[in-house]
Amino acid sequence: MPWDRNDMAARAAQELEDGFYVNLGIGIPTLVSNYVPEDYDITLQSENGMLGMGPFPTEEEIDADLINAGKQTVTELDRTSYFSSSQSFAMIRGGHINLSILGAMEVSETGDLANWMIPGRLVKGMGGAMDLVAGVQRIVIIMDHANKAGESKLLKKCSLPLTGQGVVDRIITNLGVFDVVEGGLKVIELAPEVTMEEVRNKTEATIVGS
Amino acid sequence: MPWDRNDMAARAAQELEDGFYVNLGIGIPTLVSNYVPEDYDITLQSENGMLGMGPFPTEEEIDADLINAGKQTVTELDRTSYFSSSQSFAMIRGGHINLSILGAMEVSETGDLANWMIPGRLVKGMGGAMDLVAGVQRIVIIMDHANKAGESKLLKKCSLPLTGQGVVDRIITNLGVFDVVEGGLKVIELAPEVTMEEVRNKTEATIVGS
Amino acid sequence: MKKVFSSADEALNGVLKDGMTIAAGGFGLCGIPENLIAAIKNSGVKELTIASNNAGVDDFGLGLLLQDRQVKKMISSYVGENDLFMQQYLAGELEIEFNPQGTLAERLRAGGAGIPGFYTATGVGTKIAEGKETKEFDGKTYVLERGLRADLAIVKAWKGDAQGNLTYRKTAMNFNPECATAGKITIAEVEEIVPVGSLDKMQIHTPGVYVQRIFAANHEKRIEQRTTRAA
Amino acid sequence: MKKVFSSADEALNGVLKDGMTIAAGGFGLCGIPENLIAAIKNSGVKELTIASNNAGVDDFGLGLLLQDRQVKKMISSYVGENDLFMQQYLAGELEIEFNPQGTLAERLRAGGAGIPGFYTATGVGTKIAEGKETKEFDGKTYVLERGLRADLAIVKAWKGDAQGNLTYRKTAMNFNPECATAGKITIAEVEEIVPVGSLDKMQIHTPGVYVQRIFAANHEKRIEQRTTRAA
Repeated sequence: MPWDRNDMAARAAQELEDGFYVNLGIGIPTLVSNYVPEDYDITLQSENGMLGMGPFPTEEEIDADLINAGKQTVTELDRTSYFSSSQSFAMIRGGHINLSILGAMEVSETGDLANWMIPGRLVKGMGGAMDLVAGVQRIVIIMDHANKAGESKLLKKCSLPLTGQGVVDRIITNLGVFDVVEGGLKVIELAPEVTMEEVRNKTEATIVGS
Repeated sequence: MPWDRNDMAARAAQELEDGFYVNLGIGIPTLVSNYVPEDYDITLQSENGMLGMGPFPTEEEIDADLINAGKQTVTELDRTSYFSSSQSFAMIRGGHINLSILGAMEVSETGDLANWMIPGRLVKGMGGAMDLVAGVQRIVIIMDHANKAGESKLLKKCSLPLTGQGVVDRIITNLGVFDVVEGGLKVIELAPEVTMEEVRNKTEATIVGS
Repeated sequence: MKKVFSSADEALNGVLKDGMTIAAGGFGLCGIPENLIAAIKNSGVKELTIASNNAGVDDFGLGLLLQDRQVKKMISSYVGENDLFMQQYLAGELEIEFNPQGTLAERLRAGGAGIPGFYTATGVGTKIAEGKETKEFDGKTYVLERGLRADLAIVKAWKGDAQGNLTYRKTAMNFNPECATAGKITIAEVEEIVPVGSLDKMQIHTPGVYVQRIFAANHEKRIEQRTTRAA
Repeated sequence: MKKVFSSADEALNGVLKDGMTIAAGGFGLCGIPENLIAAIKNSGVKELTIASNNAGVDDFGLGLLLQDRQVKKMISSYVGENDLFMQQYLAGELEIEFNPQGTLAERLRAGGAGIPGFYTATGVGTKIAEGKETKEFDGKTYVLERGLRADLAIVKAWKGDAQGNLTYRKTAMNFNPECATAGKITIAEVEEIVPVGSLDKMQIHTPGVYVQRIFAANHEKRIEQRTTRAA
């Protein structure tokens, strides 16, 4: 039984270590914050200039001057600090953030990532994604294994314009967990009842190892 | 009658314009602050991280956390802001400071400046001088016209290692005021009783124009 | 040297020119110089190049400048909230230069800091690096990005004083300090002008040297994504 | 992830290694991590490369590390207040790499910000640019300077909290924020550790992500040039 969105987010939460500074992308990655182990001290960075992002506000707490990188209203915590955009990306580019969990359209077996642009369609821009994948210590991707047409999103080579080259460390899909290693993708874990055969059938990228 | 230190500082104060942000070097340039016209709003920058430097403190006001770039205790003003070293030099390098008045060992007729190093002697370092001369909008030098051996410090070419190349706009010496122009130095003003002939005799650099 | 003006219109007097480059602070609709943007719209100035992380929404923020086609080119990292933008872009009426968000922030900071170019790993091997110089440092490839200055910077701060000192509030800071340093002329709109000396001297995020004109105004502070949890 | 330690010795435990590079905050004797320097002296670690604007005085600050010849190389902008330094330098026992002050500050900032190189006009046409690449931008020549990272950064702040958030006081800030970002490990000494949440969130000059260890200690705060005016 493949994982659903919440299963994938819960699995991604296992990537956290106590004391980590983490940047979560929009979409499923946001759900990861629901699965942080209670005894872990995790600090969320928001690239618009905030370290120590709190939960969404109550109606009374809403503050127009306090939003996250997805432009959603959020709250602050005791530990929170604020800073400007260049300082925020100095933190990201300089490798001070331990982990970023992001969504993707395509990932290649060499760790290339495409998640910002589909030629011929409306182009919205890459926001902070290119800086995150280039700078953060470890990049974990959460995405469905296949697109809506049923085609593998884990490819030998990305067909879409790249967000970063050789930047992905680990991919969590509805079928399992995959690491980018020498020669291709290595299966780290399978979702319940998912078989290696199923993975091989549904994956264009080279699966290496066992 | 050539100018003395205070005359030179007073003359240099004429370089100020209302609203200017100014960085003053150590030595005679420091005296310039005694001659700021009363109706002028001048803000002094200290490159160790302070905009809006006040006078020396009284004995009671001394604060070890509040010094200027010469490591002297100073005071703050209502307008004062503090910032880090990279921010201070962003301000300097980015051309946001209107004027810097500095001392010199030698100046060439093309505006080269040497004021940080005498080979074979103790080398103390350039501090912020290279950044100031490269970044500040206008560089005015105050120095004696001749060294202790009686030799001109306004040269065709500097003999000492440079602080900056083609960076000096104006030189104020005990004999007069000189601008770096096409072809050499132009006399802007002479100290009382100083003649053009005396200046020509005592200057190695090319004197152009009248 | 009077820096305090009474309104956006007054502060912009004599500054605007067709074809100029403007750096505008703000992230989404948070911390945007909304009064200056409205005044620029009313001025009718045209052919603008605007460096701003986003392009506002159709009827607020920089989106207002698109209504009368005052913008020639945007330098932005994300413009997804603006339908009008997309229409004009797809019709070839509007040029867009996408910059990764961190690269845009650093370009503005570098421009203001007298750094004409810097190297970053961001975008290496992507379309963003096409046509740009690359260089290896310690075996890794980086792309050369240029410092960015603007003829005019428009920023929004929380409080400011007559010396031009500014302090920001929470994530409304964002690109404002960088834009303030990158402007040949910088105009700041604030919620309140306070007496010189009343701002905490360790919390002046933009020292007055960067600000040529300042005025106080009301701010709508529209919220783009109002998200809440149960009380 | 406990960041709070009880002393300089405890905070340095397991960190020091012969031959390592240390970035040290401070300007002259103002805002120097004096307790960490004393503990490094007592540790006996050798062959250090130290990036610091100045080298202290003979009997205080980084000068202490010269007494037992623990320093192999200084990266500084000005070392004029230190006779011992001069003796060792002239005897060929100590290497010095002079960096213009602004270049040193920017190198540390760039190192911490993931920027391996940047261009500056500072030093072009001088000895400082010898052997370095230059490049023209818009008809003007600039020299390529490298980002600088350190194995260890030692900084001094005014107040800090258990999350590693730091705030500085007046000109004792100086190079400390830049050094904090440039250290692979950063240790901060503060005058007071305050409860998390009590620092003004808009005035945290160094966010906790940059600080791995922190301790509170007394500070002598020696004054180099005591200059006063009549009361």
